[in-house]
Amino acid sequence: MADVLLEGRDLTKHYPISHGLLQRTVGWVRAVDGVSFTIERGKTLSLVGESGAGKTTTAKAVLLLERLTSGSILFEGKDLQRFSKSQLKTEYRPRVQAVQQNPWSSMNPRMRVRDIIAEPLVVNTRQSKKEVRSRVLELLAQVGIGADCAGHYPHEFSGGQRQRIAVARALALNPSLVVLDEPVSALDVSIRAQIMNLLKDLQAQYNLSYLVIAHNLATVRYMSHSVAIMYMGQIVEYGDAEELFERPLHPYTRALMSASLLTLPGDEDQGIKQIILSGEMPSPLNPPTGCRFHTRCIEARDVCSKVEPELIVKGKQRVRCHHVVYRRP
Amino acid sequence: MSKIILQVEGLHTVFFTRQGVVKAVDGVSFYVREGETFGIVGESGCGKTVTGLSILRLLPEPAGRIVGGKIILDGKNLLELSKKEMREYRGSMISMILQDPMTSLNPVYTIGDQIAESVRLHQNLKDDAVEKEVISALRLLKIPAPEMRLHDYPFQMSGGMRQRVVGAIAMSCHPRLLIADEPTTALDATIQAQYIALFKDVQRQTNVAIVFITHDFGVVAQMCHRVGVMYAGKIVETATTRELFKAPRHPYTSALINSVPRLDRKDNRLYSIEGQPPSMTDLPRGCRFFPRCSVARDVCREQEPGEVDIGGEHSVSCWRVS
Amino acid sequence: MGRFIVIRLLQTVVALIGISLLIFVLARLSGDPTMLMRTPTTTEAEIVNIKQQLGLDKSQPEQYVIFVKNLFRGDLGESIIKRRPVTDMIGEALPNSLRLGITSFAVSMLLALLLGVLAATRRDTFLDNGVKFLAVLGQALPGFWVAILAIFVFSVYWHLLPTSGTGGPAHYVLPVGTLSFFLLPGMMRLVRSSMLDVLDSEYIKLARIKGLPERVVIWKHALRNALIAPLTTAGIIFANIITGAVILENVFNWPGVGRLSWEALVARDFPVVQGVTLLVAVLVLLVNLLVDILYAYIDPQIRYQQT
Amino acid sequence: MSAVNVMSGKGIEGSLRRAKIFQQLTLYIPAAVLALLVLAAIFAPFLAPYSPTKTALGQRLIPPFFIEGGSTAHLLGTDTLGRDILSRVIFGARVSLSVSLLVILITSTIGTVLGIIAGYLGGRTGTVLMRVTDVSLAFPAILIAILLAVVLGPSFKTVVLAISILGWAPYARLIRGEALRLREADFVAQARIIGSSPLRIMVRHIFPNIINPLIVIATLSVGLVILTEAALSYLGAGIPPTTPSWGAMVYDGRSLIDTAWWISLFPGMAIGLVVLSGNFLGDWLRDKLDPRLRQL
Repeated sequence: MADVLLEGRDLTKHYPISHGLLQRTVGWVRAVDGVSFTIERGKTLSLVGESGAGKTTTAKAVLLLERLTSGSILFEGKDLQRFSKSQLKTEYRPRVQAVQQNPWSSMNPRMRVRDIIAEPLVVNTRQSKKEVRSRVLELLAQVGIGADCAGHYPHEFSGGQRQRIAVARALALNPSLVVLDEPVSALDVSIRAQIMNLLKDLQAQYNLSYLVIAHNLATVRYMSHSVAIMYMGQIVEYGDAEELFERPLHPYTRALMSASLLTLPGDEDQGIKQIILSGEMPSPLNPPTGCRFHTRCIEARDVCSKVEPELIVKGKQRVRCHHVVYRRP
Repeated sequence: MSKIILQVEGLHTVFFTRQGVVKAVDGVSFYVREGETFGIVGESGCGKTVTGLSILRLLPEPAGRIVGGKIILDGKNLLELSKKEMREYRGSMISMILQDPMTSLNPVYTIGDQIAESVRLHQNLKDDAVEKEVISALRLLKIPAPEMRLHDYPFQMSGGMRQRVVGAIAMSCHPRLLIADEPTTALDATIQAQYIALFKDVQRQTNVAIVFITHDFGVVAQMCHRVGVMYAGKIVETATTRELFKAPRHPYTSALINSVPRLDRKDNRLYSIEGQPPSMTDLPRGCRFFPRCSVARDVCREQEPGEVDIGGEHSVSCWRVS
Repeated sequence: MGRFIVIRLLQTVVALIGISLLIFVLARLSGDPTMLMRTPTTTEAEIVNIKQQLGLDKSQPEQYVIFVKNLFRGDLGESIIKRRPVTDMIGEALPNSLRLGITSFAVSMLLALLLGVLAATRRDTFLDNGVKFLAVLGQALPGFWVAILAIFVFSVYWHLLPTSGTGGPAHYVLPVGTLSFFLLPGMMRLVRSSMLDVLDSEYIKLARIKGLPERVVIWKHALRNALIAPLTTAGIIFANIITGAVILENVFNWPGVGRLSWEALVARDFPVVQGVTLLVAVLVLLVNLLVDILYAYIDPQIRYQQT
Repeated sequence: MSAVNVMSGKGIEGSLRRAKIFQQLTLYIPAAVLALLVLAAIFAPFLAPYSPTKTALGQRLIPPFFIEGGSTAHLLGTDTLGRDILSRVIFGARVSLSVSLLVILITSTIGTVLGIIAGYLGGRTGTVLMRVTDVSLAFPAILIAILLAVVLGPSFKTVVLAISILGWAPYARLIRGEALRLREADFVAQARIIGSSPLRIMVRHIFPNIINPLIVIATLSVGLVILTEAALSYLGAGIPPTTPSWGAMVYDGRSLIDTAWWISLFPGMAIGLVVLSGNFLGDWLRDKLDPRLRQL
């Protein structure tokens, strides 16, 4: 039995759309629509999708930055709705931390590095100044930043170094789960690998769980144990990372994979063909009937525009499609 | 082989800043053939965008200046043209697509107006002929229902559609050369794939030569026929795309290619280049990549390597090769 | 857009009620108006009589209701000194002020556009520095002092223009000139900085890539966008015009609302000051409303909004 | 553009150097002027050669020393009552300085608190606050001042109150904008993830990041306050006579401009010089601290 750290059950977030003089609610944007997942201790789950897929909203819900319309989050088996305000503050918040996408804006430019890393400790614990100080130095060493840099301000560092500092801050409270929101997409190619390797090392060392938000499938393959592909607020395919990359079941997953494969000019002549989706993601205000992907799907049939498919189990994967076929990309 | 349409030779562009003179582009040479896409790939701050703007002579004034080299487009050195002649070249002979579709269209004019403006300027046409040209430009970029979209404002369109409009503006006067500066970076993965396929198609139809500026090796692989890899203001390696991926000769190129996570194989550990790119105001004395190079020798510290042609349209600037 | 305007209208009405209440409270604070009318020979009975006439014997809320009712009838009370309805006095003075204010606004706005755009497009040149210097002077020198010096130079020393008062076009030159000099810097700096922001944008780069001549890039593509930002500060410009007018009408003996309020100030004639303040308050709110609507019209993003 | 011109960059280096020198001058000169003003205000009784209120009818309308008939006993001449202009200008600094210091202290505090609340907490309170701010911004302070002078009588307190009553609005508007921008900043989200309370976020994360614009706008408003105070004094709605103030001095000399121009000229120049310095210093600070604020 897997050791589940955090579970999302049927998470839903609907934003009201209001119209007219009296601001009556005339519709809902379904940003997240019935998303369920589990994150195991020491493992990485990646949410992958394009902008508007709902992955960021899901992560924000886990970080308590966004209030859910319905659904529940279970942390170590306990429903967060049962937590009192102070329990959330002392038992949940410190154990779920985050590293954000943009290292240029995720740090208060007016604070020194040592204060940035110390802040979680100051806010949440009653450690003495000396204890905090030594913990900060320890964390800096962990992420490979020299102790002599503790007194510097963020602008004195490069993007890669800043991201290391952000990781140190996220680790300050010894969290169980770290939400990584596109942790390397703002960095230069030659720096990305450094940070990804660091994150992997830290996971092994501390048995950390990661929830990774990403739009790049290739990044995710290296990082994750399981993967959920999202489209228009729903998970369309979910499963073990290796299985999923070897045997993508959903046409959308295959299209995404095709988009991030290295295909060289002339490959077409050798029968390697890219899948190019037509059209764009429809407006979330009035999602298509039936399968939400049918408007762009090359394999769509009549049933797809009428009946909304359920997330069904196929082998070790779960997939939301009426006609699952096994096929390598 | 097709005719060479653009030849850049020893281009030097500098910026005068309060911190001192920055040699943003420091002796860059390359050529592009008709119907060919030449990629310039590199990390942020390596001078790839400045190279693109230099070709159009649209550097930010007065800080940026071209201080040396030749930019020969179809037999004419662009650096010798008068301001007025250069302006007539822009939009008609050379065009450019910018990175961010959300900000590169004027918010207060309809997209029809914005394309028509260009058509009217460079082609002597009557109003209904202008509209025809506008619609055919929108068609070329496969914008659905072009007659209707004509009257839309940019904010009424999605990012992908806006970038198509930018492409339509660029192609509206049938340019010989198109400079595309990270045109897909701001787009989602599936939209990016659409856009690249679209542009390959546009190129087949129009035989336009493209200089494609990007930081993304995946995009390079899909789009470009030949590639120049830029590092700290210099092109360190030029080759056909196949050759570059198969047999990179510069340590920076191979390190970059290796450090890109791959979808088609499982890596347990990513190859990483240690350190940071050098500051452009404080460049190392010898080879610019020397401080981060894993195979550097003594000579690399002291002297800059020259460009060596190793045959088959492949040239490298590295002491290991010469 | 309709909804947007309705909301703004409602807000304007609420603001009007707030301001009328504020002025009403201030009016009570200003002390007993009968004290000012008292002469050594006034009897207590006469005072009571006056109080009844002015409605001062009623309760405060009742007085406020009467106050508002009178306002709606255009009755702003009577000047304590001149013994004339305040409405009449403002009615005589307002056209003069409008003539001065509108002319100066037009002159300074035109100059601000021209100089602001030129300065932004020829950044760090002689012209830009000259414009900046002019702006700095206009902002730093007190208007009344500049006006006095101008009278000295052009009227007393060179005898070119009349020193003060109204009359032919010559009478306009100095007041309009000094008021424009006072208004110009703020507007010009706004146009310049907003223009610089727009010139930095990607769509201006794209316009140049198209090969458009600079003239078209600047006056067609940049200016229209650059005007949206200064529009939000139209309220401040309006306040500046009033401030300038109050001071300069006084220096030039211009029989406008500003001059009127100054005379009332010296004589401590509360009803007149109150009337002028109320009038300006209404104007301020109307200007704000107008700007909002104009803004919605210029920016297609708001014009086309469904909600 | 010829090819030769393309090659050379000399002109730019020169103009960069000139810009640097100019920038330094616009720091040192205004800073010196403002320092002098502060010193003059503090040490006025020791610096001024005469009492600013002492009348000497035998010494009426003496011109400044560099004009025929002037004397070095009264460097800047005397007014209609024989009072020494230089002494009055020195003492006038006290009024300008104390009014502007007090006003800036009051308005910046109110404006900052309201701005941060409206910007960070937002909601209905924020909307209402901002509509009030908009109207306040568009209301001419001079009319409120006149109204108050009539109601309360002209006094030091009235002047400070009259300028402050609307003076907080520009601060509130700017600070709200900054707070709105910062509210969306990733580091504020991060502070929430860490578990910081809204108060801590406003104090530790929002406030330190608006200090720069605050300093810039406060410096720039020194000039504005001094100008408003002078205008009020000129109109007779300022600090009542016998206390020398620059605006009132200009008013005194107004009708004698053709014969005794020095009575108006020198206090007017004093105002101009001080306001100019304040503006230059503010501009310099803005370039240094927050170049985004070009609009101010």
